[in-house]
Amino acid sequence: MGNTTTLGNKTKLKELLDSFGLPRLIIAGFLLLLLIAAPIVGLDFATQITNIITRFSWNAVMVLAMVPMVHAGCGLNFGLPLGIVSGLLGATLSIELGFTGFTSFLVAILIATPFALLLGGGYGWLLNKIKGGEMMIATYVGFSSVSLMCMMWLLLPYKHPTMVWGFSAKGLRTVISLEGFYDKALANFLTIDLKKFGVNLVIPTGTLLFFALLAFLMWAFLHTKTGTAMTAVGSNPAFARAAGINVDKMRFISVIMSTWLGAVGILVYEQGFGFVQLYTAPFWMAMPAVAAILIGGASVNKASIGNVIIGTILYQGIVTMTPTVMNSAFQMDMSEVIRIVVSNGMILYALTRKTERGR
Amino acid sequence: MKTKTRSWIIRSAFVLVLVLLAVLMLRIGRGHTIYFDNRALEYQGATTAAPYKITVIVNGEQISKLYEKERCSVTNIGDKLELTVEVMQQKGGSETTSVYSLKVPHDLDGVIINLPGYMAGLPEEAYLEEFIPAPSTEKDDEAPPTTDDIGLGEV
Amino acid sequence: MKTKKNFNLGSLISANSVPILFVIICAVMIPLSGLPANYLLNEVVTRLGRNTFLILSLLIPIMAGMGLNFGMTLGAMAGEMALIMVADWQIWGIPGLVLATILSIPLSILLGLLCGSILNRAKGREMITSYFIAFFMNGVYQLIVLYMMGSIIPIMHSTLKLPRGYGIRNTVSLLQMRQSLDNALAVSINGVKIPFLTLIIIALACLFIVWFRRTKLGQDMRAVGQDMNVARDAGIDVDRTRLISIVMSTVFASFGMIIYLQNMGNFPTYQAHTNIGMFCIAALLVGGASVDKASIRNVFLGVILFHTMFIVAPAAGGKITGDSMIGEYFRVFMSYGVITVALVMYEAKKRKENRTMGQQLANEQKAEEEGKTA
Amino acid sequence: MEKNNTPLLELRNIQKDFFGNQVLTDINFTLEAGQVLGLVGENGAGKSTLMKILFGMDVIRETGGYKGDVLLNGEKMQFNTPFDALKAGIGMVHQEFSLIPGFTATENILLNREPIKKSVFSEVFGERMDTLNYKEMDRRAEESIKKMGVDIDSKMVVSDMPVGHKQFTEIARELSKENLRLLILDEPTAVLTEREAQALLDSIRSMAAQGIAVIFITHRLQEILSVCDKVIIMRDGYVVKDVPAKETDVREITRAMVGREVKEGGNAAREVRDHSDARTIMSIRKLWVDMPGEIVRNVNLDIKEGEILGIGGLAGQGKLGIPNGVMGLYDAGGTVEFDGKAIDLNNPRKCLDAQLAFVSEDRRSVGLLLDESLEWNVAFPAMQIQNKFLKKIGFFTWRDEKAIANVTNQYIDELKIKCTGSAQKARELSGGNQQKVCLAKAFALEPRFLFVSEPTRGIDVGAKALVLEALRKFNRESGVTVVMISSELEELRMICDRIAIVSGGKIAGILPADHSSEEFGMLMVSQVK
Repeated sequence: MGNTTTLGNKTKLKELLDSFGLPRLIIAGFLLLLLIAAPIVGLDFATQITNIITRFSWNAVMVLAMVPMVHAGCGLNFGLPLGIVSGLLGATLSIELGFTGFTSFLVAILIATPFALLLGGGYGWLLNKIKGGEMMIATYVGFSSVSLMCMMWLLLPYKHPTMVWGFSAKGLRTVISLEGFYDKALANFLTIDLKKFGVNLVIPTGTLLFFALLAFLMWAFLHTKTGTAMTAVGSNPAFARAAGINVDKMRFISVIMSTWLGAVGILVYEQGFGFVQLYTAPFWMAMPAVAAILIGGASVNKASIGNVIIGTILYQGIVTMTPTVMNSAFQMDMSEVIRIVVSNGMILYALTRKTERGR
Repeated sequence: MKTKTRSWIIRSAFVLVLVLLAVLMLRIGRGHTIYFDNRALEYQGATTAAPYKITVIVNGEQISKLYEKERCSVTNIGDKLELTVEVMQQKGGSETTSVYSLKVPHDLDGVIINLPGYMAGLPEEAYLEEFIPAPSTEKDDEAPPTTDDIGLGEV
Repeated sequence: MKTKKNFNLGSLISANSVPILFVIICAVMIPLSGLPANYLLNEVVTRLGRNTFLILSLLIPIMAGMGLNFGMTLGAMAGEMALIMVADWQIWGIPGLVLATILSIPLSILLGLLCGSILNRAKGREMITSYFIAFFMNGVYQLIVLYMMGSIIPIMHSTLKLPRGYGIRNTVSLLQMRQSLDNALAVSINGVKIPFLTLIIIALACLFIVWFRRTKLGQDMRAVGQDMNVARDAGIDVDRTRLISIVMSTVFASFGMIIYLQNMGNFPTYQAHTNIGMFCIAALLVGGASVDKASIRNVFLGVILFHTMFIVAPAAGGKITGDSMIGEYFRVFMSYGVITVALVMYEAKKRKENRTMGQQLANEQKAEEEGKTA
Repeated sequence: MEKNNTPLLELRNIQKDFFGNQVLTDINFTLEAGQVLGLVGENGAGKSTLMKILFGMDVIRETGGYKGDVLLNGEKMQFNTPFDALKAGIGMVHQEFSLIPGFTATENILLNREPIKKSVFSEVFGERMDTLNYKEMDRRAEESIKKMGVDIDSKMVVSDMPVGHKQFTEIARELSKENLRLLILDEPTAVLTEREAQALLDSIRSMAAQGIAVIFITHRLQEILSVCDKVIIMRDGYVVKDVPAKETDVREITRAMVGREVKEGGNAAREVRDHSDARTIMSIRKLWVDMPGEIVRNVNLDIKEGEILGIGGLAGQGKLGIPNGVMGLYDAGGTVEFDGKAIDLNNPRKCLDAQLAFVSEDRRSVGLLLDESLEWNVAFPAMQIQNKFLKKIGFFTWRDEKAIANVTNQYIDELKIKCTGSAQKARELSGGNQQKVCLAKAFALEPRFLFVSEPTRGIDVGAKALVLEALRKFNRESGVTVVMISSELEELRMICDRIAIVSGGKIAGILPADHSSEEFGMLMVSQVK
């Protein structure tokens, strides 16, 4: 666990088992079952692994964006769409300004940053006003911002021909292809492709490295003085206050960090996916991220980098494996139902778990 | 204790009433599509000829005027319906009006009634035939649902 | 003493800021949209009949202090499942609706019990929890309707089933039930169709709620809603009371959904319920309700204002920007926005109350202290 | 029903312990119908435990029940829940209001006992679907208000009421229970104005005249004398005195309350040092603190460098408000000077920067990070305030895990904290060891001035001695000024040089620790609010 210090090996193991919990065990078992079943029903194992790794690399940063706010006790960041909106602004403006290739990715991050700071700042200020009711309000702040941006995408004076509707030459398209811009900008860096050797394994090393960099920075931050203070605020705000910490400031910082990571997260997702999805697409992007970190073993006020990695692998593993395996096995695709039940069931489990610091 | 049994009885009675109401609705609410044919019917060797024109009136509402070999349909809630027919045997002939109380088998969704056979008082097996819709050849493009934009849309 | 002082215009406006805002929005957009008054009136009346019952189902959990019941979606699902069965059995018209209503009762009670008992484990987080219960149950609903109906639950008519032989099609037609309730006893005044029977049913539901407030259970719910601990100390079974309030809400919602769908005449099997809770809650809030207080007045005012906005927004948006999509996004934004604002105001109020209490005490002491030192 | 010569209530040999900690020993007394009994004693004397037994509170059953018999009208009673007690005719008005804020007085008085009218629906859906009989409710509420003898508006909503009316609403609720025979009032006058208190005393009299027995718990001794028939004084779980009110006075009661037979030589053996020549290190002027339940009003206090000052007083009188206010945890006003410099109030950081430290009385919610390791708990404030236990590698300033572990282990040894290691979570420790961690946290700050609030609350005897010894050692060896707040006077007398007694939110007096308990006792009850 990244947030606690050198635990004895024994307690660490016990703690890991304790915190693992039954639902997680079931989900991990289910994924294992799918992995075992895959070759049996005639699927290529390596392809499946490639799929999981690819999906992991797309989503991991957005899951990482949950960490700061959970640490500071702001709960699960259902307001992730706010960060995503910042990222989308960065993406579209970068293209509008005529950047291409890898540069367009960097510029997108650069442009998204001030938006993330601004929106995250306002969001953080708001969340400090309504302590205790964060999650519900975060959800609706996210929704409101996305629906507001729906209007903006139509109204803002974008001109770039690849982005606007062809016939009216105004208003952005719902889906914008990133070909020629930053499609696979990270994924193509140092890609390991074993197809030559007859194994269908492709690893997007660049994306994974990028995530590793961000995860390391997050881990490092949590080990600094400020990071320690943030964790303490999440663990017990009254204690932190008595120890002279400005609780509101810590929460504020955490919200900005989460929002910025959300913005970067969507850009990483897009470079892997190859398309920018606008309008209503960001509505439901928070849910998979929230579900993933909870599956990884986080609770409403505790989360670590380990939770992010394990959770994203488990969640994306199930999401990518179930349709293919089930289709090959039973000619019946129940993956949608499984996805809904697993992710929302996980969130419900986290919400109904008795926390010591219940309101 | 006494009040407990009492309330238990009342509650079961209430549930029973609901169940009975449901059963009643199952009886009276059964919908049928009824097709009326005006064509000659052969039954046990005898042929009942079709008249020139039949005016079909169901529950006081005129449905159609059937010339020979024509068919019309009507939907009806419930198994019984009041059928009024005005029959014109020959072109330009006089009309005779008769009223029947038609009963449709409860289990059938759609039935075809051969009117000449029915009017001739033949047994049910003669004039009544289940309507089996042709296996849908149309593709799976359904009519889009009517919406009021509320509760629909993005998932 | 406090209430008397607050009785001035300023506080009246601030207390009703949301409805006033919507009145202004409507007042601006109606002329802009250029829609004929008759059409508008007809639409509003139709929607009044269609939606009011659903929104009424939200009142009881608010009374019991459980906030906005996003779990009303569960009731909507129960109503839909009942309607699917009835449509398959070919029970038409009002008898079909009555049968669906009866069928939906056990279903919605079951779902309500589930929802209520989960919410009892998440006290203080009811809203977000009920929100996710709705999502979770959507998965279960899909499991039943998309996989079990036609395979385990018998479905006779192939018109309802997907071509693969099981699962319900994306649209369920209620052609033979369409507006059978609305058309019974309907009166047309100046081309505005008034669905009299539906309105009578709504009025009965309102009467029930008014009466219910005066029952022992209603009193207990109000007590539980205001202070769970005091209610528990007084011997009220808090968890059971809360459970009943959710069950009642779910049953009400299933009735409401049946009324809603008979008006529509068909429904998208897998989407009809997904946002219904959200829009009902938005409408209630537009009517001036808050998370802890809502009345029948709020319901009607909310339905009228919210739906007026909904009807005129695309046309008005089209007139202003030349793109009717703007109006459509605008009304979605307003729906989410009004919920956000209501939630923020509720939480902020809760915190402010605590603060002012402290401030008042401090001032009292200060005054006393000054009096003594002087 | 009532037999002659059997008292309404009789307690026989009541004993109760909480996990081996004896809190009530051999309680015996009787109470006749129509009598008013005054029950006094310091906090922790066992009054509230006794009342909990009488009222059948869950906590008694959950902690293993009690020994001895409670007899009501000569019949042995066993209450498993408060509702059993209510059924038997015992009513209790607790210190905290138990009222629904949005309900009227009438609705509160009859809460969950509303008269009902049958309705058709109740036949099917159960009797909770009966409607309320508002007329009958009004009648009954008025009746019980009349019984009480104090006029309150039965239509007024509780949240609009002044505090006194809330109290009367609670009493009216008990009176509206028809079979009420015994009413327990737990410090009912604490929140009332003088006039309201007088009205309450009158109504107690009139209730008694109607044959209701009343147990009246208060710290205002004058009230006891004016209204009670007999007085029972408890101390350390014993009934030390049981006399008719006419035959005693305030002084005697006070002595019985706090007085202890000097049997152990412990007190005399220790040195009480005089610091009157030392310079004043902290001077508090006109301090008010808005700490709910512990309000402080206009406190002036000078603390000498190097001394151990005790602050004592009864619960709810404001002694806890003083450190919490000075350290900025609750809204406060006035001026506090430390070492000649003024300190900002309402800003914990400023106090910590000035090398003040505070061990909170609320260990679990303020004192500790329950879900974190001991290392974090010990090192956190020192790291945040004084930049200790940090090291710079590259661009980052990291936590110095090694230094943190070292300092934690040092305190684990020094304070004999029982744990599996410095990485154990604070939640898993016992109360006494948690308290030691709180002390270690304060010591790690190396403060010049230390507030310790209720350091021995809820910990066992062995740990108590260790904690007190650690504090004394800290003071004597490092010369740090210590202000210790405690409800236990004896504890303060054991360790402190001077003791200030807080009463009614103010300092009632400051005496050297070797003065007699009785003198402190008089101060405690002097200005009780």
